[in-house]
Amino acid sequence: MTTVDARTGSAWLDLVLRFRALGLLLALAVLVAVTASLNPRFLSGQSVRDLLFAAAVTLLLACGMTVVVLTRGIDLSVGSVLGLSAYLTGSALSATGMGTAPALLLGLAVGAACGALNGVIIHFGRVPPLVATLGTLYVLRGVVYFAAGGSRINASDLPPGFLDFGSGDVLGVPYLFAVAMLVLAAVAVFLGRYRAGRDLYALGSNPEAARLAGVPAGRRLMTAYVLSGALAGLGGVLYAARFGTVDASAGYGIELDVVAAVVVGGVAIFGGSGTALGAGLGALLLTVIDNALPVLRIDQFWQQAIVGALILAAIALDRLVSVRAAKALRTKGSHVD
Amino acid sequence: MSALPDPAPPPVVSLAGVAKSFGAVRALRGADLDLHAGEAHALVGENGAGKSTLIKVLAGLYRPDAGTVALDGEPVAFADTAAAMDAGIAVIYQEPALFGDFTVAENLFVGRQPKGRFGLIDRAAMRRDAAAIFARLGVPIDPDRPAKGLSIADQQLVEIAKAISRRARVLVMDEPTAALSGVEVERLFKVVRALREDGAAVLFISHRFDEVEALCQRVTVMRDGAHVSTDLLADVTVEQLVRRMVGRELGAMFPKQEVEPGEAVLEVEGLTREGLCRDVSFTVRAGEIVALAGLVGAGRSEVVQAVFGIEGRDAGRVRVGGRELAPGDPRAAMRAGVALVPEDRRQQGLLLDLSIVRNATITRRNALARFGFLTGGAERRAARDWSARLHVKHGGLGNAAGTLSGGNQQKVVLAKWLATGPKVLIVDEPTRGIDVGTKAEVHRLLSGLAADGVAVLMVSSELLEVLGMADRVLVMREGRIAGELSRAEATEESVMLLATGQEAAL
Amino acid sequence: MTDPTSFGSRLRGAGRALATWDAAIIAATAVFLVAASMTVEHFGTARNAGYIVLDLAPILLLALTMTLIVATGEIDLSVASTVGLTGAAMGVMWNGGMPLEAIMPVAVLLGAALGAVNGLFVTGFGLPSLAVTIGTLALYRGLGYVLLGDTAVADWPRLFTGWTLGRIGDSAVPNVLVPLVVLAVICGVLLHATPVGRSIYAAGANPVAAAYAGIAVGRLKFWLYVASGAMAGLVGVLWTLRYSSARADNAAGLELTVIAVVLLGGVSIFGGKGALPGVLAAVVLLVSVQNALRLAHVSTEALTVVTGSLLIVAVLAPNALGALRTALRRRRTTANGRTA
Amino acid sequence: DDDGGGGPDDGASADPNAEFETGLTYAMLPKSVNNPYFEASSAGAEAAVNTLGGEFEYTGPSDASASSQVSYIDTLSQQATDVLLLSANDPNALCSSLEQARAGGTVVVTFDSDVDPGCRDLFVSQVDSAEVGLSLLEMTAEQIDATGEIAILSATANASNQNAWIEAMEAELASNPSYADMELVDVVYGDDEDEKSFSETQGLLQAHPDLKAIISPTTVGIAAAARYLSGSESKGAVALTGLGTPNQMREFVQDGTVTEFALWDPTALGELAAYTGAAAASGIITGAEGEVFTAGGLGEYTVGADGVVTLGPPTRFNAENIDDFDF
Ligand SMILES: Nc1ncnc2c1ncn2[C@@H]1O[C@H](COP(=O)(O)OP(=O)(O)OP(=O)(O)O)[C@@H](O)[C@H]1O
Ligand SMILES: Nc1ncnc2c1ncn2[C@@H]1O[C@H](COP(=O)(O)OP(=O)(O)OP(=O)(O)O)[C@@H](O)[C@H]1O
Ligand SMILES: [Mg+2]
Ligand SMILES: [Mg+2]
Repeated sequence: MTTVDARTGSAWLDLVLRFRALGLLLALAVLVAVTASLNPRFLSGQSVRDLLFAAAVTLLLACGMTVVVLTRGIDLSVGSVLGLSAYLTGSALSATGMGTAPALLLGLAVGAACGALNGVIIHFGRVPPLVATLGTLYVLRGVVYFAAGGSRINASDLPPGFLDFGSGDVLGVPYLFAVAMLVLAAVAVFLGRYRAGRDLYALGSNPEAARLAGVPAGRRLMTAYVLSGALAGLGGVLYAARFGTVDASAGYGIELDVVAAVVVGGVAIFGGSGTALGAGLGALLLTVIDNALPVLRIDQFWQQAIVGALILAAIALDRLVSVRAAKALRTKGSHVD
Repeated sequence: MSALPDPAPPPVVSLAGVAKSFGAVRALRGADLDLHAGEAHALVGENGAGKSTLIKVLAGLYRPDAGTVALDGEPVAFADTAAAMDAGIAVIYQEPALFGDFTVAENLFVGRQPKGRFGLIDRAAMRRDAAAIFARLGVPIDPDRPAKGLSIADQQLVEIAKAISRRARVLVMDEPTAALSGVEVERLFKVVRALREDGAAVLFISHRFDEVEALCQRVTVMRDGAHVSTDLLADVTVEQLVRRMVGRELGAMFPKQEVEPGEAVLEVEGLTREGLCRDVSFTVRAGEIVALAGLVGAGRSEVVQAVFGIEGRDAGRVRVGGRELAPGDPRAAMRAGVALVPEDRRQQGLLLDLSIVRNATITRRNALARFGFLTGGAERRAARDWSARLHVKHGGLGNAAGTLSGGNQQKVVLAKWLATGPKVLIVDEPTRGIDVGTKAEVHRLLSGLAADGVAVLMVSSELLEVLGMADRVLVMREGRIAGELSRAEATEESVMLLATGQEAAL
Repeated sequence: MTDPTSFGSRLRGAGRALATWDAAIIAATAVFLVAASMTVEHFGTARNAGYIVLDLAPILLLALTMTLIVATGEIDLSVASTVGLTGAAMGVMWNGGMPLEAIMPVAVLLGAALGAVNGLFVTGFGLPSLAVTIGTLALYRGLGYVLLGDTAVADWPRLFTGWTLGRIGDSAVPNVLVPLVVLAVICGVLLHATPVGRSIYAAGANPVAAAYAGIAVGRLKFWLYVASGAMAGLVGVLWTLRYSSARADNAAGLELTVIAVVLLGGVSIFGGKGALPGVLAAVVLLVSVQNALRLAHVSTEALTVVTGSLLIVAVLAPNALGALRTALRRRRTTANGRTA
Repeated sequence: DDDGGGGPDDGASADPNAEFETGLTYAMLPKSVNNPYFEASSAGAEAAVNTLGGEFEYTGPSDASASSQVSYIDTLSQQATDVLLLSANDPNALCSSLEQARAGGTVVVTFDSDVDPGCRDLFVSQVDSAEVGLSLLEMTAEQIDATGEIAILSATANASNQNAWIEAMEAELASNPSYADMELVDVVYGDDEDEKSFSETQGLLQAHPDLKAIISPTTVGIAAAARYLSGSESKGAVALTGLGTPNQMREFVQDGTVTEFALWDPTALGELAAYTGAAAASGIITGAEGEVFTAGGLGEYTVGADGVVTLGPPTRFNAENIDDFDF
């Protein structure tokens, strides 16, 4: 193999490996371009704002999900945690009229507590994450039912400041989306550039090796699940702020959307590889699909089918790219010459 | 106890009366070991003697049921591996445990990555440090490639680099050389000697006595989980050690039977896999043992994997008994009577969570079925027979294969392939991690099979094994066959010359 | 057999297999059934048993093939959507004038084809099954809506709908128990007493080593997906006839229940472990607990909580017991060590 | 179907002068629990049952699916509940279970959402389908001067009541010359989920830039649509009407997003359902057309064709009267 070959191969490879998200960005761009060319209003200020509103909660949850999926786990309880947090903060807001900041903290705390519960069951109880969080999905939803019953928190019950936070924006970017972006950036740096973050990858990549390498599995897993829970809790507050109405079904079934976003975003479901940025793009892509289909006047009954087909297309495309990368890796060889 | 006068300072590490059981299996029952600064100490014993378990106790992975671990004379109880690492103990485990998704460089520094500003990981520094360590070991592994896909030997080299980079006071190595060939071993020893001279205590586990003699000053023998003896190496002979290990006399080491080769059974022509091997041609005849020798990474495993069909091929033909084998179809190869004992027993050989019975009989699941149904009896009988033949030391045939010691795992992998009664037996590092006693057993087995007309293709990095067992030696270098040597021509020098392409580096 | 240890060891082997999860979950189910019969009014009647069987039939059927798939380390989240889509397709065919005798096999074949699509994506393209089947979960449900839209097809012949609800002769045994038992036995034998079953566990335990042992892992998984799809097609037929209603949203959300019982039954989500008897017991346990709670006038909220807790506690309890036992043993041995 | 209006005691004739029996057991089975609308109905029914001296239970699945309802019906029929008040998730799927329940002596009264008439004794309709459709169109026409594009945001695609209303509206638009300038351009489904309804509204506005009005005949949908409109540029420009509860809509009426919407009183609906069930179980009515009974404070009701009892025209809510209601 000549040096020139090796270098170009390696440059291409590095690009693909480092920016696995490129394919997603491309898909996103194509989708937006096509939709906008068919209906220019799709790019109007109002429409973009709506999109960002819609993406904020999924994006947030996708960040948390990424963190646990990297450890070879999964958190199916996020929908229920979101519901619980949304209902509890909603009630607290309507009862006390508290400010937005304390509400956000309350949501974080509720979510973190739920996440800690998951973490304890998974790590100390040694229950597989899928089982544990499927269990808490039911249990926490049951708790929401108990708490909410058939009642509903209406927009008129919530303090106006909170609703303004839900609908307001700064320089055209909704507050909610800004919050989600901040979280995304923080999670991305944490996962990529801090030892604790890398430990999560290590745990997911090879749990046995992680034990041998002295990675504190318990502490890290707790961190991951608490983080996922806390972000779901925060998502609950954003949900309440955005919709203004909260009932016992808030966030019902959202877990599969979030898992889909993370997987489409290139996070390996068996842990160890993927980025928060990819997951965020996955969430954005799915939201854009959801929003573009009605705009394109696609028949109502076709929409779900198209979403499914696009998910399949996205993961297949991602696979194609990574297979080509692996092939390039093989010919590149493991030894430097 | 040892009658040696202890040097003045207390041993760096001292294990006394350590016991450890796994369910009904008593892996350790009163093991003792002292390690001194500036000394390389060998630990030898049969497969399943408890060597790996002992070092896992030392590494903080297992908590002993009884006995004490002392550091500099002070008793300690490590809560986990991190605690042992903090105390200056670095361990190379028997089975490489890398993070496939990390780069090689990051693998070296998990949990202790160099930090830069704001506590962020300094990736440039990490790469630099990794490159420096590999340069010191003389290993040409690219620090930026992911660890996934590294050959078992490269994995072991990464593990070695990882342990050495810790600059530990105590360096423990559990069969680090099992997959390495002479050149890499010599480089490794050079580095280890330097560390020892700087005052580190080294514990070295190996089944290769030449290596033990080359590196170590003292040797401890273990049997059945207990301490047998500790001596200066200069005071004991290999025969004495072996007798203490196995408790009996051994027969000939390489019990090669002379066989008149029959017809060509396995014919490989122009086999090529892009970037891995090129234009490889050879034949193996009935009753013949052909060795495929070469340095680590020369592409030997790649060749046999393509022959067996577990990997595809880009060009070339494989014939067994005159009939062409379809590429990429191991089932066809098995039907044609080919068996492959793969090099990586944990990844490629074993179903670690399943029972020994299942592992030993999975290759014969169809043959053992009656009217298409398996009720378990036939499988258990077959497994019992084979584990007896290969002296598999186990706590019960229903136990998971993952609970076996390294060497015993290797025996199970051998059993599951020998049981198929192959016409062509391909073995890739067949005795990796197997103790001397059983190694002789395996050699006798291979030899016997050849005598029965089986064509045997053996990949081995152990030169003595190659020279002792092979009728012909094919030497590979950089993916090509560099030359062929008859049994008479094959010597350490002639093989190494072909393998390295220059005057032997030994 | 002259070997004296053979029979004994066989018994011991069987005992060991059962001493684990299966035995625990089967025992728990038995205890629950007895306790509930004694304490909950109307629970222990033949009529109620019939209702329980009807309610568990679709879950159990889907759990059979799901067990096989999960044992290979994969998952199929699209089963409930396949039920919906085959139901919708039945509706379209019925509206188009096809006779039901022809529709039923076509529906099962359609299910098999949908399963084959999953199998192709998972094994052919090597994509993670969780991701693929989340995609087809949406796709198949969506195609159901494309076929039937907002309408329901309800004019199914009484003869067939009646059969799904009926009982064998004068007995209290529901008709659907027959296919249930037959298919459970087939799957059980396949998994536990044939070379295919051995291959399934091997593929789940270590796909690489399984491939080295000459198991065509991809092909095996592909056919399991086909089987899972065909089973879902069958459930689609049963569901449509039982509720005399072909609708795109038939069985929506059932996939999580199916996964839950498979996990509760002790099948490891990472593959290679688990057994069918445990799954069968788990299905019975889950459905009868829900049934008993309804009969006992327990609120829906509690029902949800109980379902989730059951799942967690069932896994947690043996782990906790095991940990306790080793802790006790350790204390004992160290105490002995001290006195010695 | 010849026994379409068949009462609990087929063949027996109604005794309009009989007393309401006391000590009956009543169970209300909504589409799903944890739904404020049914919560209100249950309050009405419970009050009625208390007056009638019966026992009341409110039970049901947490997901709005027909198969879950079947399990609940089976349970209730084993417990030999005297009166079952049901809002059905599917017109056909519940039939065989309902038949068994009725065979065991249970009087089945559906409310809000009906099943096949052959499978129940009576249906308490909130309003006449045609009447709802007409009212909705009337309100819309008033708000947009009967000109321009309109769209409908419905609940699930399968909801039989929704579809009946939509059909009625389509028929009226086609036949009534005063609506000739109004064009129905789209029907979308929010699945009675807040978030879905919200984004469907958004989709409607983007897909139809000239949209003048949205009709959302479902409480979840209208609230979500109002919430979207109130925060968007289209507030005030696009009219929104439909069926909603005053508590949910109060804010949007006050801030001008919504001018007028309608609904019947779900509490009264539940109350009427309970009285209807009691009357049937007591033999006062059998479900035949023309029978008359008194539903407590609600007054006198007559059984219509197919055993349907209709509550009455929907109430319209606007800035003037909305504060008079609390549900
Ligand atoms: N986790 C475990 N569970 C059950 N048994 C175990 C476990 N680990 C080790 N053993 C048993 O303990 C005994 C000692 O094993 P160990 O791995 O220490 O042997 P070893 O001396 O390293 O052998 P080798 O030379 O083959 O590597 C063996 O019989 C093995 O089966
Ligand atoms: N899946 C893979 N992806 C990338 N590189 C690989 C892969 N498998 C093997 N290699 C590389 O190909 C080269 C040849 O490896 P191979 O295992 O055939 O060597 P070998 O001669 O058998 O030596 P060993 O003693 O290490 O087995 C090595 O450099 C190895 O790292
Ligand atoms: Mg060992
Ligand atoms: Mg090799």
